[in-house]
Amino acid sequence: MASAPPATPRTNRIGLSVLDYRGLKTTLCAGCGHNAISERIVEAMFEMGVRPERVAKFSGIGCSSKSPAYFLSRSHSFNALHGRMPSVATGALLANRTLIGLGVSGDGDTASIGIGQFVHLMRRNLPIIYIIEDNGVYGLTKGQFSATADLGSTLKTGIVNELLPIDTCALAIQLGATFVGRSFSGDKKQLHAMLQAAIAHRGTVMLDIISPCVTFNDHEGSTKSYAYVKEHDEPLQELSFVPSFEDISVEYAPGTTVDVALHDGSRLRLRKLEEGYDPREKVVAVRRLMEAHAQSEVLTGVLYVDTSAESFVDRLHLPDRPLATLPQEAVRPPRAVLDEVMEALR
Amino acid sequence: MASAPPATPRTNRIGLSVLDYRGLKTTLCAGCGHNAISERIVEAMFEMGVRPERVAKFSGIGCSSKSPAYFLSRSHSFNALHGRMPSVATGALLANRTLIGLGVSGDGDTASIGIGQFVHLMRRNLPIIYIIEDNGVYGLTKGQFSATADLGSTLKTGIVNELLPIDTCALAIQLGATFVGRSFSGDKKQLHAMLQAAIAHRGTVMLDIISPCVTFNDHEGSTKSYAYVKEHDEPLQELSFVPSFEDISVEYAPGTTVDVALHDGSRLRLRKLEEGYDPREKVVAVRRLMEAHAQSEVLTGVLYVDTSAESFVDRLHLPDRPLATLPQEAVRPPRAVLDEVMEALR
Amino acid sequence: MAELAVAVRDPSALPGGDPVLNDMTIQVATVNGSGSQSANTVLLRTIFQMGVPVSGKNLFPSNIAGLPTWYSVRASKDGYLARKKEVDLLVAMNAETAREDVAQVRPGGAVVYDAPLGLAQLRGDLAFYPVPFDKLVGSITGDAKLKKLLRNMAYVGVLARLLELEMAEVERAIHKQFGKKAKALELNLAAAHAGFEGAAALQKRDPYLIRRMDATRGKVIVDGNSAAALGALFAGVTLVTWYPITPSSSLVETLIGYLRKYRIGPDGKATFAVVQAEDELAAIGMVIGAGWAGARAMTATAGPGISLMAEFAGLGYFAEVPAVVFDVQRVGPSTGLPTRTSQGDVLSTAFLSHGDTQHILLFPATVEECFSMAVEAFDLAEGFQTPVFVLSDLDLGMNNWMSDPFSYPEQPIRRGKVLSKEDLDRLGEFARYKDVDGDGVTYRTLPGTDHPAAAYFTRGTGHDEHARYSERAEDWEGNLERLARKMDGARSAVPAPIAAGKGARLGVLAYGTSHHAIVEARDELRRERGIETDYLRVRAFPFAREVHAFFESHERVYVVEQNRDGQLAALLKLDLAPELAARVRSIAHITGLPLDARSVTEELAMMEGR
Amino acid sequence: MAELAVAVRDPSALPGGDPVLNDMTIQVATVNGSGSQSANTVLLRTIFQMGVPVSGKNLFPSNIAGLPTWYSVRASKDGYLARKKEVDLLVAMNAETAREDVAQVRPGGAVVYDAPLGLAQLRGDLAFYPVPFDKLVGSITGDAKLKKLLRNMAYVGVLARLLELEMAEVERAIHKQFGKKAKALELNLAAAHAGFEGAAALQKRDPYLIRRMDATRGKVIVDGNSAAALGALFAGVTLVTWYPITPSSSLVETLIGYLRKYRIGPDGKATFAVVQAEDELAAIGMVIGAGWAGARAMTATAGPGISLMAEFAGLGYFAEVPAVVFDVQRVGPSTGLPTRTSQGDVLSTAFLSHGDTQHILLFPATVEECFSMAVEAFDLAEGFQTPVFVLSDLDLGMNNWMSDPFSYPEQPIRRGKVLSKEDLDRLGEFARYKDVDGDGVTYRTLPGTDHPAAAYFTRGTGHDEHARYSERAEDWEGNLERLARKMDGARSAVPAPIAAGKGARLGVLAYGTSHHAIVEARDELRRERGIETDYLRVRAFPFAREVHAFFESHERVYVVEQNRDGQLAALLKLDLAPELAARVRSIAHITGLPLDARSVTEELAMMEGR
Ligand SMILES: Cc1ncc(C[n+]2csc(CCOP(=O)(O)OP(=O)(O)O)c2C)c(N)n1
Ligand SMILES: Cc1ncc(C[n+]2csc(CCOP(=O)(O)OP(=O)(O)O)c2C)c(N)n1
Ligand code: SF4
Ligand code: SF4
Ligand SMILES: [Mg+2]
Ligand SMILES: [Mg+2]
Repeated sequence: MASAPPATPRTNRIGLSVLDYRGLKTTLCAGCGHNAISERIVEAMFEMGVRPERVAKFSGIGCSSKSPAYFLSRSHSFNALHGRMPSVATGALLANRTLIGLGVSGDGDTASIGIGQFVHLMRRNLPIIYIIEDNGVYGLTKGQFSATADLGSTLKTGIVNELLPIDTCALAIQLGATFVGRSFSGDKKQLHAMLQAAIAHRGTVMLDIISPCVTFNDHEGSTKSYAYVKEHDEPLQELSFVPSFEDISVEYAPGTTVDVALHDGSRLRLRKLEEGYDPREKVVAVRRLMEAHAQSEVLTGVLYVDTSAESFVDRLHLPDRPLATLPQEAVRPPRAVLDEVMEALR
Repeated sequence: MASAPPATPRTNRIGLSVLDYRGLKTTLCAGCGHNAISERIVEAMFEMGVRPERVAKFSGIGCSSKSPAYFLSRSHSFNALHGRMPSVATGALLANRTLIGLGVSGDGDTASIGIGQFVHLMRRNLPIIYIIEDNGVYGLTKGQFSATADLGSTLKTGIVNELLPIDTCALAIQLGATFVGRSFSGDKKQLHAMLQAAIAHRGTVMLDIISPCVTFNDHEGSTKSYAYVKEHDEPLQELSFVPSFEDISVEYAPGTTVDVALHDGSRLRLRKLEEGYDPREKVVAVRRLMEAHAQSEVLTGVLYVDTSAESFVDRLHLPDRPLATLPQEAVRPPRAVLDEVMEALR
Repeated sequence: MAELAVAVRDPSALPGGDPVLNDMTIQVATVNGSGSQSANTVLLRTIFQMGVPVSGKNLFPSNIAGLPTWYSVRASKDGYLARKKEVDLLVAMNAETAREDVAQVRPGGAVVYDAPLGLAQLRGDLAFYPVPFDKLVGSITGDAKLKKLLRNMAYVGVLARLLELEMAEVERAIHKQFGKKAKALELNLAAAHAGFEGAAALQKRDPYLIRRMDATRGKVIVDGNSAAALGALFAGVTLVTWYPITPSSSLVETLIGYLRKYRIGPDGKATFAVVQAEDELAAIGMVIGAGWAGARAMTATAGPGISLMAEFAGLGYFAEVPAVVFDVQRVGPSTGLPTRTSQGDVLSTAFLSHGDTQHILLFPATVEECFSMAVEAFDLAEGFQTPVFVLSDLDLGMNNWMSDPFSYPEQPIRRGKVLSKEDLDRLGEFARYKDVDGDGVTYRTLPGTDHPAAAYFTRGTGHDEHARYSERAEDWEGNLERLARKMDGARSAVPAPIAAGKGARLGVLAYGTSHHAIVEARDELRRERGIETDYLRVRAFPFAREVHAFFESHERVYVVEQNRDGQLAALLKLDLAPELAARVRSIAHITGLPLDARSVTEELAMMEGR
Repeated sequence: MAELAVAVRDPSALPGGDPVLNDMTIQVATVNGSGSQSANTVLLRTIFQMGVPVSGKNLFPSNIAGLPTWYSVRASKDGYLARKKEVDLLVAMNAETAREDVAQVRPGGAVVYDAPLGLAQLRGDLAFYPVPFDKLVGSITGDAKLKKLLRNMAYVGVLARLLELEMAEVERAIHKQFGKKAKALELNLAAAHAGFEGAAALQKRDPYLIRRMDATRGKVIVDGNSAAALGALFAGVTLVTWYPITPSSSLVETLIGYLRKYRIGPDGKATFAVVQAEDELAAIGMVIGAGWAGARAMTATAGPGISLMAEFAGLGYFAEVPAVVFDVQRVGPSTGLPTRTSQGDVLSTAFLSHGDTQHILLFPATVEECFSMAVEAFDLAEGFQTPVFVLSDLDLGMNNWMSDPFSYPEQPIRRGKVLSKEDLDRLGEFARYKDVDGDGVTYRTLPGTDHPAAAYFTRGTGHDEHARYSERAEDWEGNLERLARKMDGARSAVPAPIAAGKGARLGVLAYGTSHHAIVEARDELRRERGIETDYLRVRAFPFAREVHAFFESHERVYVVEQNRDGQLAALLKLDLAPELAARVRSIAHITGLPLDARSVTEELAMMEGR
């Protein structure tokens, strides 16, 4: 089993050490879930042996959206506008399809102001890893409810949320994302495997990671606190990830696992904890999420995966080389073309 | 059975004739589905005996969004901005909770630029009838695909849509709307009953009405053409609407109908055409929609209804009188209050 | 029919006095969705093919079919391309507006009308030509829908007879219009001929005639949106995003056509991506993302889209990301005459976004400039690492214009200050926002550059020279001052203004499509009022030094534009030294119709007390 | 510890020369999230309660906890409220910035510091007071987290000892701060006393002292956002929408508190609705919808939100819908110092949206004006049926200011030209956009008005006087001209400017929080450089006639503001006759810090060659 974070080797398969994946010192609150996610990203990138220069980081605005500064300093990063990371990432990843796109957003950034761009990013199945660091509040503006706050959740001030939460996972699945998972910043093992698989997937990966805000939303009455999530966490599977460059060893009894072959040849092995759940079935996934919601369960794991759908980049028939750096000969038609066009207009 | 459009009586129960519900002459194309919907609105309002002055019409931008000019001339109307009708309607209906809000949007207006405001309107369960006149294209800008265009649908120019459609009904149900239906501009009977029920419901009514664009999207290869919709229409029920001021007469065998008591005392009777479909079950509704989608069915009828949820207006504890016209005594606290506040700041 | 007579061939035999040759405005009044566009284009092309300078303007409503629409064709032997206010010859096909249309014809003019409208009694000072259009096309087809379309081509035939257009050229124009659609070709040819023949019965009683000239040889006819699309094509655009909006949609739709034709390799791979975005916020966001990642990226929109792009425009300016935005200007908010032309976005676009933003604006006046400025816009955007807005308008973008053919860009593509892996190896160090060259423009790297020092963190202005987060007042002020310096440097890089005339005391300054009215108005002013003017056509903001010089050398400068508040005049007032700003005289109007010379002549003369 | 001695009571015995009474700036350097805000407020209030004019400014980073933060308290016997550049007394609690902080203290100043930081050797020209804060609070609690908080209150005690603040007032201020939270109260009182006692060992070696005065009697302390919230409360606001953004969030959060307290009836029914919108586009959209339907509706935001509201702002202007928007200005785009103050949204907000839009802007300079202008904004919005923007800023909105108590509005609420059912019965006719009164402001009806002629169709500018759809140039131009006239009429209705001084050749013009620096700078200019100035404080746009008059009567007018490009100066240049525009001299800077008098004095004197 390869997915438990192993004792960190000094260097990975491309000869880099984990230090090469680190970012600046965090300026988020001590104990903020977002920091744990940053660490998991560092680990996953390190272990997958991704060249940091090949990664492009994107974010909107919020505490979560600051976090790209705290990992992968050797990757370009664009801290964009509130709720508008999807469009910026789309443009950049079309400009250079060879980049590994990693978007980090918050629940406010995504589900409130950003829900429009989120919906349309999902529809396009753009190759990107889209992470929501989901704490149910606007951290950076000091703790107002976001649109993922659960009905009945309370603020410290006693204000009660009276609106239904938006389930970003159910939305993403319905809209066309091809790898959708939910996890918890406190679940090292699950998150680690999920991130590795995300890196291996080609298409839109949408991960909603519950990430408690210790300053504004970690109290009793909150449904996004460490305590609440730990208590209500319903993992669907036990995840293990086998990178393409490693051998698989352990075997399971038939029917107890789902094995997903990912684009780069690696494999995601899901040992079922829930009878009959197959994350390749869209309708089932949405139904199960809606049921979980009704029962106040926090369903975690890989909710949906489809490795066959065409990604946006494929649909646009882009060449292998980045559009951004095509030479003049490739992008400016010759003089004869202008002559031809002019002739037609005469 | 009261729902089939009866031979129009000269006046309705408040003594108005159907002329009092008409609007200006349409400037939309002859044969445009939107015109048929306008007619149905006129009929439903007339038959329900709604006072036109009590209605407020809202729309975004598009051919569909022009249509409020073509019915109910005696009602105020706000032709707002592209994709922003939900916010304008929300403000107006909070300002005056006694109004009957009727929003008309297009699929571009709602599912493309407007999806963000749409999502959040649904979440709030604002009392409004929100109609999408859904033709799968941008009519007013001459026929580009909108986000409800089906995968594989073609434009006249031969361009093929390669993205998944957004199912606005599935979204609305998931997000919190409390009366969700799909119909067809060509189905007089169904639409008529559905609109009557919509008027009787208190909460967000979201009706996605397929409304072919004869000029840009009524050709072969389109999945929003008259021919296509007629062929693929899968009605879930036969609808009959019994207004509060009429008696019900016909009885059905038990189990074959669902009877929904609406807020104003009227009843919506749904004779099941599909075994076991109960529109009061959210999870079932979404599942069935996703299945229909996979099978290229156009599922019509009342997809979901919940008459118990609190509306946004209730949640805000608004008084019965409109906020807009509260007198000064009600909204400017007395001098003593200012003194008290000043004292506390000393 | 009221009047019937044989047509005359000898112009001197006309009852209306001297013939008027190659100088007239023909206005066709129809309803939209009736297929009149094809007929009007054929009319325009016929005159063009006869060597007579011509321009056409479509005045259409904001709906799809059934509302009044006007198309005016102006033939001008002097080569004037502006709209002319006066209608010389009316083709009245629309019952709804016919009375008002007739009222607008100038005395001595003529009216071709659909006979059942019975307009002949309306005025005594016009020549009325009733034509039984339904009857004329009745013999061609029985199909009612087709008949409706063919009626339009029939009026081209009628005009051919009345104006003495060469039917051979009409036929050529019809061929050009319908190309390989054999059926349509045949029907339309028949309709034109039916009109021509039907009009044989009319007695010519107006002075207007078209006679072959040689003033259009080698020229092309094209609309500004297509020209801008071609410019983008040859600029090497690689990412195009858009959200449909009149009058910019056709820019992108035409561009898509060209890209598909000329930029897909034999392997089926496209050297471009086009994304129909969900709205304008996403459209500009994608462009900003792509520009950051190194693509030549653009979007096209109109006023409402510009407003929605405000926040991103500011980010682009402050984070220094190249972007090209075409704004094909139209009037007011969404529900304020979206199908009418305007120059109303100048001021708000110059300062689009909160904070101290300022953007580079380009003002094409001709279709040729739509082409060349599209190319330049990308070079400027990448050269200055900032959003560049090309402010076209509906009149330029959607109407057909005569033009010399466009020249192939002589300059290679200039991609600005981008450091490669090799550069970084050589330099050792990289500071994204350090003003190495003293011009305010700093070096950037693109994501994916395979060098451990290549990466930087992009955000607004909260950074030091190394793109490290900083809230220090010094860093922040230094950065803002550099940005101002950079923009100042753009003055000498943007397209320079173009001057005409020399030595007059009075100046006229205009930009964009107002140009065409000015050319004609200056002649009128000289001829009719004895007023000499020099003329400067401004082509960009920030203003080049020549703009200041023009004010220095003129006592008063009339700034003419198509908006209410005198928006370019405002930008000038902000930029000029006070004593020069005092010389600004604003002539600003917006009617939704393209500017005509007469209005300028009259207002300027009045302001001059002449 | 380096220095130990008994504190002195007799100021004349100080080593540093003459005592400086009630005139100093104390700067506290901490990290945010450490609870220093409470301590700073107690410090501020203590000085206030001793009758000494005082102001406080919080300089905080854009994160939640752990980054450097400064709070400066200025006591000024002369009543100056602007930021002072020089730091007289530093409280250094943050190791990270301590060295730089010490460097900024003026020679002869003093430093209280956390003893382990060991700063005493840094400079020879300062008095250093090491305080073992951990030890001092160690006896109060064992809880590490609490200790961190209490260290802050301890420095208040230390300062009380050094500055001779009355401990009774410190205690009162602590009571005020912690109210009924018994535990917090007790701990903080203990911490203050521990500081006070601990400092007994320090030998006073600086000249700064606070002595009781009588200059704050009857006054209140409040921040501008709370004041604006109160204004909205008393304006009778009925719909509040918002999307959280620093520095405007607290305006709405405070307002919610007041509304809940004072606007819910005994039946539990609220006479208001508050909606946290999904973004700023929705926030303004709801306000526009509500304004249209007759509610007094508002939203509050900052620059990024203003940019996002551009399209709706234009619709509001053209469709003539009342709306009130508070813009608490901050710097740059989202990632450009969002927690720093600025006056950078003036120009873009004045012309917010494409087309020829123009908006009414109000510029509060004091908390009192935040209150009164909030009330006026609603009257103006409804009176002129247009969006009104109140441009506050972070300094005004989020900092605490001394003020006279606010006056209860004397005028009844004015709801503008709204026709009721009875009016319609009487008039018979109703034309929404007909200029009946000749002031450009037309009559409207509200939806729900029970009259068959009440309804009208609302859209942008594509309408005639009866709100019927029209694309006619005349209708359109007439309407646009009326709008311009209406806005011109607003000049005499908006808050008039306030003049100070008389007869000087030189004028100074400012607005908003720049005011406070001007008051002090004029004294400095007179005192130090012999420069006399008159002063006009502009309070609204469009400019009242008095603004023009001020330029007429002064040779040069220095327009002082907190942005890079001189945005109000730009608006003035556009509005003034050219010869008056030539008198504009712009002093515009933006550092993110509130403007100080010294900078103005020096730049103005330099520009005057003095
Ligand atoms: C247009 C705009 N509106 C508002 C803001 C203020 N703002 C900054 S962060 C934020 C919310 C962030 O919440 P979330 O995305 O959940 O991130 P978190 O801080 O909780 O990680 C808001 C409203 C902004 N920067 N831009
Ligand atoms: C901000 C903005 N962008 C673009 C437009 C142009 N526009 C007008 S209508 C429309 C699409 C309408 O499509 P839909 O809502 O489906 O209505 P339909 O015409 O099909 O009924 C667009 C893109 C606009 N008015 N405003
Ligand atoms: S405020 Fe909340 S979300 Fe922000 S850094 Fe602190 S703990 Fe994290
Ligand atoms: S273009 Fe299409 S949607 Fe618009 S009016 Fe015509 S048929 Fe209807
Ligand atoms: Mg959050
Ligand atoms: Mg549509």
